[in-house]
Amino acid sequence: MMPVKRIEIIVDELEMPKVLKLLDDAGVSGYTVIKDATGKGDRGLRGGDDLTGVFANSYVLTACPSEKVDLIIESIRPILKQRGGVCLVSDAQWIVH
Amino acid sequence: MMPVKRIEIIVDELEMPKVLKLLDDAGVSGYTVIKDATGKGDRGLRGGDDLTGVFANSYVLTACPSEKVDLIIESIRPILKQRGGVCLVSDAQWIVH
Amino acid sequence: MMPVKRIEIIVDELEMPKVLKLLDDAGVSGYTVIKDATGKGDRGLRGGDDLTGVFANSYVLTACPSEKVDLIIESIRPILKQRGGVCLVSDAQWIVH
Amino acid sequence: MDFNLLIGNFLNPPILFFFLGLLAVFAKSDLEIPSPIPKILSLYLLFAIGLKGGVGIAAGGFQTQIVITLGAATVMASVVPLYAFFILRRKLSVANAAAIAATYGSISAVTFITAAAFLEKLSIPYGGYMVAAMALMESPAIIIAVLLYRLSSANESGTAFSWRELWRDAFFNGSVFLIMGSLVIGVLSGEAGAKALKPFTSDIFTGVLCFFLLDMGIVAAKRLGDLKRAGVFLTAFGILLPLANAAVAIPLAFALGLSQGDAFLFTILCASASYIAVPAAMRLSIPEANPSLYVPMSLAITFPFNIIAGMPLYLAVINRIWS
Amino acid sequence: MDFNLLIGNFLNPPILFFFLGLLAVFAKSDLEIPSPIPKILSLYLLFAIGLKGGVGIAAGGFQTQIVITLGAATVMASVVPLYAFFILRRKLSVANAAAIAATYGSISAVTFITAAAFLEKLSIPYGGYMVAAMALMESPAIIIAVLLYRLSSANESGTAFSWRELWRDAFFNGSVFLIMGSLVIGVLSGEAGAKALKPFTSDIFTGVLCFFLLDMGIVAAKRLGDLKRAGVFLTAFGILLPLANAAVAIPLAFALGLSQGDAFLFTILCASASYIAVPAAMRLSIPEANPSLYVPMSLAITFPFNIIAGMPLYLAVINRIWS
Amino acid sequence: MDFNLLIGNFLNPPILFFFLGLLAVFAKSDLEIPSPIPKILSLYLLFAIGLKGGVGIAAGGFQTQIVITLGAATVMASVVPLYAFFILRRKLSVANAAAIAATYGSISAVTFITAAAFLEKLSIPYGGYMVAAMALMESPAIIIAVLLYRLSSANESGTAFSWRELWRDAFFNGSVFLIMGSLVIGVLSGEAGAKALKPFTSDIFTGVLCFFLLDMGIVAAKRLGDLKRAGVFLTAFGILLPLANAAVAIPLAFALGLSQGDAFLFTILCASASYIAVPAAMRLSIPEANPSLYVPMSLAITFPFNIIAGMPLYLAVINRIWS
Ligand SMILES: Nc1ncnc2c1ncn2[C@@H]1O[C@H](COP(=O)(O)O)[C@@H](O)[C@H]1O
Ligand SMILES: Nc1ncnc2c1ncn2[C@@H]1O[C@H](COP(=O)(O)O)[C@@H](O)[C@H]1O
Ligand SMILES: Nc1ncnc2c1ncn2[C@@H]1O[C@H](COP(=O)(O)O)[C@@H](O)[C@H]1O
Ligand code: NA
Ligand code: NA
Ligand code: NA
Repeated sequence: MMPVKRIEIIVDELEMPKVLKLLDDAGVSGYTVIKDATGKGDRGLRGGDDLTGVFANSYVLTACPSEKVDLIIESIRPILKQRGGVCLVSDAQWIVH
Repeated sequence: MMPVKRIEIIVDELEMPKVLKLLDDAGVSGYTVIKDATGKGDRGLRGGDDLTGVFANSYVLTACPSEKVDLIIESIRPILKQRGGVCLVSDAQWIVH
Repeated sequence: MMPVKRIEIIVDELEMPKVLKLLDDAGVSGYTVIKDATGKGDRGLRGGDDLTGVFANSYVLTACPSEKVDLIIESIRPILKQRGGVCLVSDAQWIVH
Repeated sequence: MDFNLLIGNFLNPPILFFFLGLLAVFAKSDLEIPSPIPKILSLYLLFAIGLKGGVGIAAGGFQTQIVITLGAATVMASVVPLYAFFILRRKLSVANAAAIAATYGSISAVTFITAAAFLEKLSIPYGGYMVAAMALMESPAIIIAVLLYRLSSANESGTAFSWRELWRDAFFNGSVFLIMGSLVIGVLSGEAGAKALKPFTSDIFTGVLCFFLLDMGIVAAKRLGDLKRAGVFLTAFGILLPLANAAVAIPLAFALGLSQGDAFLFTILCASASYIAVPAAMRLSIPEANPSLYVPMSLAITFPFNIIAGMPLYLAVINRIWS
Repeated sequence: MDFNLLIGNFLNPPILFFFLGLLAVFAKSDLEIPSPIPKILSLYLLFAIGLKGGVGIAAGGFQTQIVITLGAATVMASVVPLYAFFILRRKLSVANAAAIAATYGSISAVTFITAAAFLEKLSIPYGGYMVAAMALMESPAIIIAVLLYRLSSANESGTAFSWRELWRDAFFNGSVFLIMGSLVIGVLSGEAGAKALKPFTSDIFTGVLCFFLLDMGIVAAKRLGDLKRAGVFLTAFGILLPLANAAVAIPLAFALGLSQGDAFLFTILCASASYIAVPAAMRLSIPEANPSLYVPMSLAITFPFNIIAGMPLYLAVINRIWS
Repeated sequence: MDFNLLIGNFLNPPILFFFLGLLAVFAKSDLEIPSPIPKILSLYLLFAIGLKGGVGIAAGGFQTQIVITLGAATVMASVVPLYAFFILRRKLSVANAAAIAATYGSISAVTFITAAAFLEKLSIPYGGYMVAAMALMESPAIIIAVLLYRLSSANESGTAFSWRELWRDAFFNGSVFLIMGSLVIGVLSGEAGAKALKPFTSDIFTGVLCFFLLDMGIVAAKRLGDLKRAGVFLTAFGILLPLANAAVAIPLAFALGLSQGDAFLFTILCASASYIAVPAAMRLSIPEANPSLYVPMSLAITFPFNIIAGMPLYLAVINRIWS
């Protein structure tokens, strides 16, 4: 087992491509995306209105070595600032196979 | 970065509105919901049968300051007791933006 | 509250039945599955191509006592080896109800 | 009974696709109708049958016959859950008995729709108001079952109970609401509207029904496993109660002077069991009841029994008596 | 105004289903069209209307009338967002004013489709090129609004801005692309293609439209709450601006010698507000604008107003003037 | 070759929508058919073609012609993967060679369906049993490829291998099962059933096919990128093997005395490559094979080649020879 950081990012669906690109640039080994996560936050309810497509969030999980964390955080912070969203970092063990 | 508690709750889809209301009442800053999570637990398989709509779970994630945790747990415990479900609490760092 | 291990496994959708069976055999009390998680990893982009059904991942979360962790890891490692995927283990508190 | 009816029903594409669905599961095929398609198909079926019924009413105009039929429907929908409950109480907890009573007191729209298609195949006419009867019969059993449950159980455990919510679930749940709404729209828009909608609501109807029954077959077969839990008593109940209800409904329909088509649909309504409106309501109002009892009973026993053996049987009997 | 038109419109199934959707939310029914069905229904409607328009053009052949109409459409689509912006600036931030201006400068395909169905019900002819006009009117307002926003706001905050992206969102977003594509395909495949596709694109069209408007009603009713945030000014704006646009469009159409059907559709296009193409573009190009202002305005005020009161009103006026 | 055929095919709406899908991706439009709609559309197509075939068989009655055709189909479906495998082995690993051999030995239902629609447009008749031939040709290649793989690779690594599972994947996978099932139901319900289902299975068929090919175009264009990985050899293979198969199939069909319509469909089946049944089976049985080789080859090269250039080419040749 290898200690890693679990980074969870929740942003507007439309921002997700940018976030994924930034993760790639940061050189993460991979990520997992769960589309249409609905939710609520400072910018109100995000009901995932299917008709207009507005108001839908996406959830991404990436596990990476702790030294990458700061780089990732700094690169996505502007997006969170401008478009809102959430980023959580926690500890985990990666099962090396 | 700000230390927070990551609370994950998995309950019957139908209970979710109540759970979200309780989270709001507890004054969390927000939450993220992932609908149609299927699963298995004490009350058997929850296949998310699309025809009858019965047997579907919902997953909610909320990050909140640790002092709120007990309040939240106490408020949702009756639901977990009566309708089953799971609640996990873990540690995380919130990226302040 | 009871300390548990949070095990997250992300594998090819087609492998999920096997993984769930292994979790059952390992005697976990339950699990939660989120279907069609897309993502990226060593085996490239997994866009969840709806037409061919190929390239789709599934996400499973199970909370179990720490003594079960090794058993579970050993049982699923061959699948991760052969078909790829990710397994993360982290700490959490289970709200007993 | 009339074997031509039985065979004719067997060779009816919708029924054949139901069998194909069952077969798919038994053969361990990975065939499945992905969510949320089944839901939208059932919305379509309610939408179409509602409009059809409304247009029928508009065409037929008001008749005392309608009042009588709707009255009888409401009565049956209130009596069935009562006696079902007391039978079930001998073996089951209050919660389960009440939930299953609600299941069999209420109706299955898809059974009704399959029966209506069966009549159209045999070109036996029926009144559009039968759709109103169906909508009417969906709710009372829910209310009655919850009443029985709360009276005969002291338990006021945990979360507060709201009659308003129950009322809403019973009368405004999606399916009842859509049938009723489409029915009214059918009445309001009448012939003109009907003509514009016919290709969507009538022409492709049978095809969509086939697709839906294919999924019903798959779901029913998957639920068969749960029947072990249900046991012999409930399995038998799932076949005998419909027969009993039919045995009451047919003479009643005859006494009330219903036409053969109406009598047949009235019988199928009494014999059918709900697996959409009721389970949803029960989960909220009688959470202690076990869904893996009442869902497979109606889905994996009563529904197949009614559309395969029940329909030709009831119709054969009705033909006997009416002629 | 002509009350028969109003009543006739009321009793039109699509409108009735829109009301049913509103009612479902008010009655707290759990009726809903599960995602992604609404999206696929709207794709179907664009697909069908596009083909219909293309076939119409192929049949009609080239006429200067077409050029004039398309020219007028483009002009209106560019003028409306300009004056809307300056009205809105009196009360709102640059970002919100620009986003709302784009919303009202662009068009709503579903409003157009409902209006076209309304004409067909009254058997009033219209030109297939009106569909091209619709497609043309979707994009200019987006470009203009973003220009206004970037000129009148010094803010070049955060993420870089790409004109190429904006251009793409404006002209190649899914809905514009599908309408235009189907239109061209309709022209290319002509009569032969039309015949093969008619059952899919024409016969079941009204039925699908009913289903879609049922969902529109549900969504509109859910968004009504947001209007508190919008306030009186924006609520009034959502009704008065369409009327103002219509008041400009009708005389213009008359001056240009459009037929009654074409004039009616031209008016509805000018009066309608976008809730699909524009919100998507605004979120990317004017993120500071608040979607819970411009979405409910077009969805919960302007759309219902246009299809319920607007359509019969505009047509009544047109009938007056043209006769 | 006959250019009218080529042009006629080009102006066929389904093909035009395939191009529109490609274009949408090249133009970076965000147009997409949301999941799971493509899956349900393909289920519909299999459902409809299966029924059509079954009804055709019921009408045609039994003919030795059928046995001969089905025999030839099975033979081709077993020979193609063999020689494909040995060609591919020169450049590829056992696993990839076997998986690609299976892909080209099996068939593409949508290619068949597009070809059938092409025939109907030209009103060239074909036998319902060709649908049975299609269903028959889907599975053998899977079995053979896995045999080749397991014989020529010592690797028995990791998870246990189950022939029962493989058998099931090959013969009971969703698409094979649905085609076969609908075919049988078509035979059983015959004329009567056919009439009731025609509006759903025939009338709206072309429209649904257009929608589906629109999505195919989008998916194909998205997969084009993967072809870099595939390289020149596999790209050429994706065009030359279908031509080779056609060069074998056409004389064979002639020798067996098939009608022009049947010969054309037989050729298209041999020339087409699977992208649904086979990939699913390969992932389970030959996990070492790389899906981003065999999926884009069939989806982004062979499928477009067949429906755009292949269909008119094969038919032109057949017309030459048969006349
Ligand atoms: N405290 C929280 N816990 C979990 N998710 C959150 C939280 N706050 C916000 N979110 C998610 O992040 C999205 C955007 O948040 P915001 O930018 O605050 O509107 C919301 O729609 C939620 O899905
Ligand atoms: N040990 C577990 N780990 C993860 N999820 C669980 C676990 N146990 C139960 N669940 C989820 O919680 C739902 C309800 O659990 P239960 O009330 O035990 O039936 C299940 O359907 C699962 O989705
Ligand atoms: N570092 C990572 N963090 C989160 N998810 C990952 C990571 N690496 C791989 N995955 C997920 O696991 C799947 C299979 O990974 P792989 O076997 O490396 O291709 C990917 O498609 C992702 O969904
Ligand atoms: Na009943
Ligand atoms: Na406008
Ligand atoms: Na082939």
